[in-house]
Amino acid sequence: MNKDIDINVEYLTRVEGHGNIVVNTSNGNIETCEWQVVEAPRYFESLVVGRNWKELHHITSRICGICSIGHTLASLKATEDAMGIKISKQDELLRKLALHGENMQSHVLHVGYLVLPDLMSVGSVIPLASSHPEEVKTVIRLHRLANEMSKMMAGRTTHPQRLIPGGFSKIPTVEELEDLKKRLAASVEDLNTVADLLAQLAPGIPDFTRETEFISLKSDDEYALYDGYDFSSDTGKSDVHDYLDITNEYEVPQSTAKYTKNNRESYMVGALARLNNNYEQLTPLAKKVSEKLGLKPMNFNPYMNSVAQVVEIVHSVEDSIAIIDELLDKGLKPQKNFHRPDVKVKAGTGVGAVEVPRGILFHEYTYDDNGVCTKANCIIPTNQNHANIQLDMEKLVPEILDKTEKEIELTLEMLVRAYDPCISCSTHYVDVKFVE
Amino acid sequence: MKIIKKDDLDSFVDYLIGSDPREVVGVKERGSKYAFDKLKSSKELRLDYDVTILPPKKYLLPQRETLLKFKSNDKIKTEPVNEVNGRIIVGVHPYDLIAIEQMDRIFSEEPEDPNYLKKREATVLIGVNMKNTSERCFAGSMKTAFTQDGYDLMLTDLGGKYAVEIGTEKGKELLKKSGVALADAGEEDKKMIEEKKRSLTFESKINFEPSDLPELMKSNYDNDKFWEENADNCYSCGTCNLVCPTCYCFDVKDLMEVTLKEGSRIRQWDGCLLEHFAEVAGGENFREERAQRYRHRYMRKGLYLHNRFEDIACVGCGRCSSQCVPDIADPAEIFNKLKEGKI
Amino acid sequence: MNKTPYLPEDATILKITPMTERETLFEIELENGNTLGHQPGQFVEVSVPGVGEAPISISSSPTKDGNSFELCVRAVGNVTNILHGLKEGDNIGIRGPYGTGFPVDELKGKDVLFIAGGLGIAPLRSFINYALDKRDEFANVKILYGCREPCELLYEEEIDGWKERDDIEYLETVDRCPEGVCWEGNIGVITTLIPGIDIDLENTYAVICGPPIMYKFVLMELDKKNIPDERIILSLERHMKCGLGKCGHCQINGSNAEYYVCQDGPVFNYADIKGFEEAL
Amino acid sequence: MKQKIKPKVAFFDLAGCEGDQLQIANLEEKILDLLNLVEVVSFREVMKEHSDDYDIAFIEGSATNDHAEERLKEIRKNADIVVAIGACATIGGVNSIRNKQNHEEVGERVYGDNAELSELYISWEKAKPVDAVIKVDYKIHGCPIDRDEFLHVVESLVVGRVPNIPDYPVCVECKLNENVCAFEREEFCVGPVTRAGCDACCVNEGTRCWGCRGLIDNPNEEAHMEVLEEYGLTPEDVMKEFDLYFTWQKEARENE
Ligand SMILES: Cc1cc2nc3c(=O)[nH]c(=O)nc-3n(C[C@H](O)[C@H](O)[C@H](O)COP(=O)(O)OP(=O)(O)OC[C@H]3O[C@@H](n4cnc5c(N)ncnc54)[C@H](O)[C@@H]3O)c2cc1C
Ligand code: SF4
Ligand code: SF4
Ligand code: SF4
Repeated sequence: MNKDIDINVEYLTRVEGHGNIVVNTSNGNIETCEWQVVEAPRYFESLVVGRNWKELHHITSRICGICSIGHTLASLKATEDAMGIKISKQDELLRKLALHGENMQSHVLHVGYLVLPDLMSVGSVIPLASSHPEEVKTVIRLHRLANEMSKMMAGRTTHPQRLIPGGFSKIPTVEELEDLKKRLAASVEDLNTVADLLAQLAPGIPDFTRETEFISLKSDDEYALYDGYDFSSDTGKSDVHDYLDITNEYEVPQSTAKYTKNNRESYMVGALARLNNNYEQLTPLAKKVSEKLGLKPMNFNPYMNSVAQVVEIVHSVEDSIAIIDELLDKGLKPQKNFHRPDVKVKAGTGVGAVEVPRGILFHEYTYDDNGVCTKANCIIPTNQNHANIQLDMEKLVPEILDKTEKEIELTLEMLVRAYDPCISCSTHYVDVKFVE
Repeated sequence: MKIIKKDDLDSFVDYLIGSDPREVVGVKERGSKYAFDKLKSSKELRLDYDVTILPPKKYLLPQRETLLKFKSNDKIKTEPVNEVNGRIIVGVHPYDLIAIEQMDRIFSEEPEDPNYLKKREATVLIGVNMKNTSERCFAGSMKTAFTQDGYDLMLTDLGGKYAVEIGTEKGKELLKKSGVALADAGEEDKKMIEEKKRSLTFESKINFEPSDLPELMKSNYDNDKFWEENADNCYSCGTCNLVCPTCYCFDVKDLMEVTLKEGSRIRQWDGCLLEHFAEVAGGENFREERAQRYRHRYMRKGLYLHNRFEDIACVGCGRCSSQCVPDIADPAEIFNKLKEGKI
Repeated sequence: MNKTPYLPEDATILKITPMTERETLFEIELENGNTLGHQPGQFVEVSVPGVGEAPISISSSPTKDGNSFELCVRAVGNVTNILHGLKEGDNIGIRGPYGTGFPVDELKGKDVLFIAGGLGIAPLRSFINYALDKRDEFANVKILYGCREPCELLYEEEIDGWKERDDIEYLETVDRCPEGVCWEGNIGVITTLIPGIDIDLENTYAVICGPPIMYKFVLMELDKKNIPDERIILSLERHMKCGLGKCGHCQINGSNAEYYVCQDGPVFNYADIKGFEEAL
Repeated sequence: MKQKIKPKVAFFDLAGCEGDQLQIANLEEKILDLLNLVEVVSFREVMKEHSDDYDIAFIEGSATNDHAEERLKEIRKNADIVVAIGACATIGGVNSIRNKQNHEEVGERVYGDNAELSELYISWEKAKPVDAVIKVDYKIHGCPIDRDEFLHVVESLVVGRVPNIPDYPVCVECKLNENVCAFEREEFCVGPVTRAGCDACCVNEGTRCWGCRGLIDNPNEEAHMEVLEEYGLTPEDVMKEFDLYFTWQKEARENE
């Protein structure tokens, strides 16, 4: 048993944004055990006030570079909800493809570039480029495909352009979609390679569980990503407009910032939450991969989030192929370039909820008669996970005190990384401090 | 002169698309405008267009073009590049044909520019007389609404059928090889063409003979007040240069791959309205003021190229005026104002 | 592929002679062994693959021994800076020679007054050395050379030779001399040298090259001396990209005519461009 | 061109969305070429190792608090060349929209009116680009940066030349791509005063130029404001068009 440990990870690496891990024990007693978020605030909810409805998605896309398509979609849905704008079925399918593209891109980046080095005991993907060139090239190929798909759907890989209120300014051609489908189908081999590699490395995934609540979108028709109702593994179904009842930002005595909680002290969002809640709706191949990797609902090991991401990559590939088939079967309705959907501007409040790579995301806007935003609220997945990370750490640290300080540090880093936190995303900051 | 039925013209175009090894491009819709683009079917072709965003010069002097390629192992090897694609361009209006003839003169002047000339040789130009004119077009008064040469074939829409004038052997061959049905034009048809030509109207015009332009420009070179007033809202964005069928200035720059093993020297369209166009090392800029650059462009259109080639280097297409956002680039307006001595 | 005027010829740097902090003299030879075949006053496009091209005047006289030629380059930007980092034996590309040279034949038998400001000595030197090599083809030769500071004087050793010759007149000046620098010559801008020289009004040509600002003042002084415009020759620098009269950058215009400096120049007769707002 | 040195490079981030660093990950196979050209010694987003010994520092994000200022000064001390990457770092990005808002209200909108913030979150009233705090040698503009331009800058620095960053407006590239101008589609656009180099990517995709690469060195702002009004914007809306990305630049230029 370790008597005194002093872990102070300033600016945890290989995560998006800035967070610190601080753990101190003295004589085997835990004195500090903190997940601190030290990101400089960017005030998005204020930036958009006074801005025009046509710009909101452009601005809020900048909340996060990695899930900018997700933020754009949540933003568009909120604006469309507020003004009563309906989009066509075709546009909805195209948006789903855009979201799949981003989901794949983000998950490949996370698992392939950020998590893999831990499982292979190196500091980054850079040395792997020479020690495991084939594996790295496979990851790069998948990442490129996902990016090219995002670009095809959204116009750019990061901070999309084609996605606009009411639909699209430009849509892909039939040829482009056919080509994409072929490339997606051809990527299955690469996906299997990654799944096999992960299966091999699985023993390195820490065996830790803590029961918690999982929250995600859910839909009766599909594995919910673009649309659905709110769902909690504890309390069940609710309307997205009532998201505040779920997120319940509240203040805690030991912190000046806010927590989110629903039924328990904390809840988890993200790939594992989605998989736990919607497992049955995964595509066949995704289910098979999930089984192969030993992931079945309900799974309470947060480290398995990275595994769930791999399953979701497979799901996104398969589901994208199905969506493209549906689009082509129906016959892609052409649209002139530089298209601008008809939008009747009116006052109102709307909510947009989308599953982005890191979990459920909410945007809510209020507009005045001129379509100028008067109020906004954005609740980001990573924010919703902070409390869960903190509680995980509190349960985990006592269980691993017999390890070396280095091992403890790595295990904690891996825990936070498994959540794939996107801290610079966080618009509301949580400053968690626990002293035992 | 021959006559071809509308349907036969379509099959002729489809035949070219399907059987000719060359790329077939023509005028297609782009948003609410028109642009020359690769044709997949005659259905896409819009011979009734008013004006395209860019002139067909983009096929002869591409926006960006590689001149040289570098390869290096220990010693750098430099190779010339000239990507010549045989191309059939369908639907070129007369003013653009005239502009291409001007370009031909510039690039064939010694020392010849093979990158242009080789592309030009490999190009077939199928012209079409204007059916609709754009709001800002003043080709009528520039004497560029019709042309007798510069095309391989020339079409005129006669409603349900087209008149075809054969300009070159190349054009004749093309028709023959396709086996498309042609009839000889009768007196009726010829009259109808004249009628169509006569009825073509232009909303914009210059109020004097274009041949007076060089003198007019010369006498207004020092009209500083005029140039300054009119250039006040100029963004120096070069749009008026870039969209012009007779502007040909270019920049040359080198690009290198991150491997440092390969690179290229490219040329890219440039514009004399851009701020740094005439700047030399040390920061001296010989046309530093907006008004100087603005004047330079009109001088080039009306005077300088006339001195060099006897061309009036504005063919009246109206592209610059319709695409200049502050709307200060209309040659017809500027020329008329100068003529009337207004500011 | 057919010949294209955009393709540089391979050339080798034979010798590098640093001259001042910013200027270096490069002796260059074409790899095909040919001489460049230039006229004094012409220029070449120096190509560094991956970086770009720069027009540089040929600084050596065609009468120089051997096949090589010399360029005097000031490091001011990309191409010129990279050139300064090259070593003897390195390869570069050369296109040219381009442009009109000095009207050497027209000046035969005449008095020639060379006026060089700063780097302007580089193109003039090709003519000066030509005239010195064929001294009997020209009447009086006078050279005025000015720089900002003594440390900027170029071709010092060679100029020592000029100073010793009694068949030419050589005068130099600096705008200023920083303290502690030993300088016995004239101090003052180059125009201060002009009033003192004798000029045979019937027979003298002035040949000028220097920074843009210099022309204005030198021309004023020459005007005072009553040298007719037709007998003033000058060399201009403009932004140029192709050297072939196509890219349009180097065009200069007046109300009567316009020129492409790369083809119609860089050497001009003052009478042809006098009054051109864009020329001087 | 030959490589002179294999410089050590480090990446840093301040307040931003990390979209620019993502563009580097998005270089895909070219990352491997890049790694031949430079030695990455610090890149928190992708690697655990860190070193303070670097030649070139790439900085993403805006400076918004004292802590950022300290870090920047430290980076400037360590690096020979500092490169700001992305709109937040080069011109303040969307972060600087708030520079014109009332700072107290800004805090209230996000945290509610009775929020008492911990020290970590105390932010300057204004979000600043990097060059408002330390000297910056080069800027790679854009939101996000263009991957090819990033490579071009790295390659240029390695061979020792000045990168070629355009100083002409986006309209140039927009025309080269033969787009239908936003103004002909009843849209507004700040392309005429915005620095090109993005290949007009937003207009190409059917929208408009928002201004993320910042104002060119000598924009004709008055003309553009006049034109926007002629096209039907109120003077207030015209200001907003310019505030989306130009707030910091405009303020800095006015103070010059
Ligand atoms: C006919 C002629 C003869 C010359 N002779 C000499 C000489 O003998 N010795 C000498 O040192 N210099 C000479 N110059 C100047 C020399 O060409 C420039 O200094 C050089 O092109 C700068 O190139 P760079 O790549 O180093 O600079 P860059 O990095 O390209 O440019 C720096 C600045 O120069 C401008 N510039 C770019 N290209 C050119 C260009 N082609 N011409 C002028 N300015 C340009 C740019 O706008 C920029 O402002 C001559 C120029 C001309 C036109
Ligand atoms: S005249 Fe018009 S189009 Fe031309 S540079 Fe000026 S603003 Fe641009
Ligand atoms: S100057 Fe304008 S009207 Fe004249 S040819 Fe050029 S683009 Fe057409
Ligand atoms: S869309 Fe914008 S960038 Fe493009 S030409 Fe028009 S004003 Fe310029």
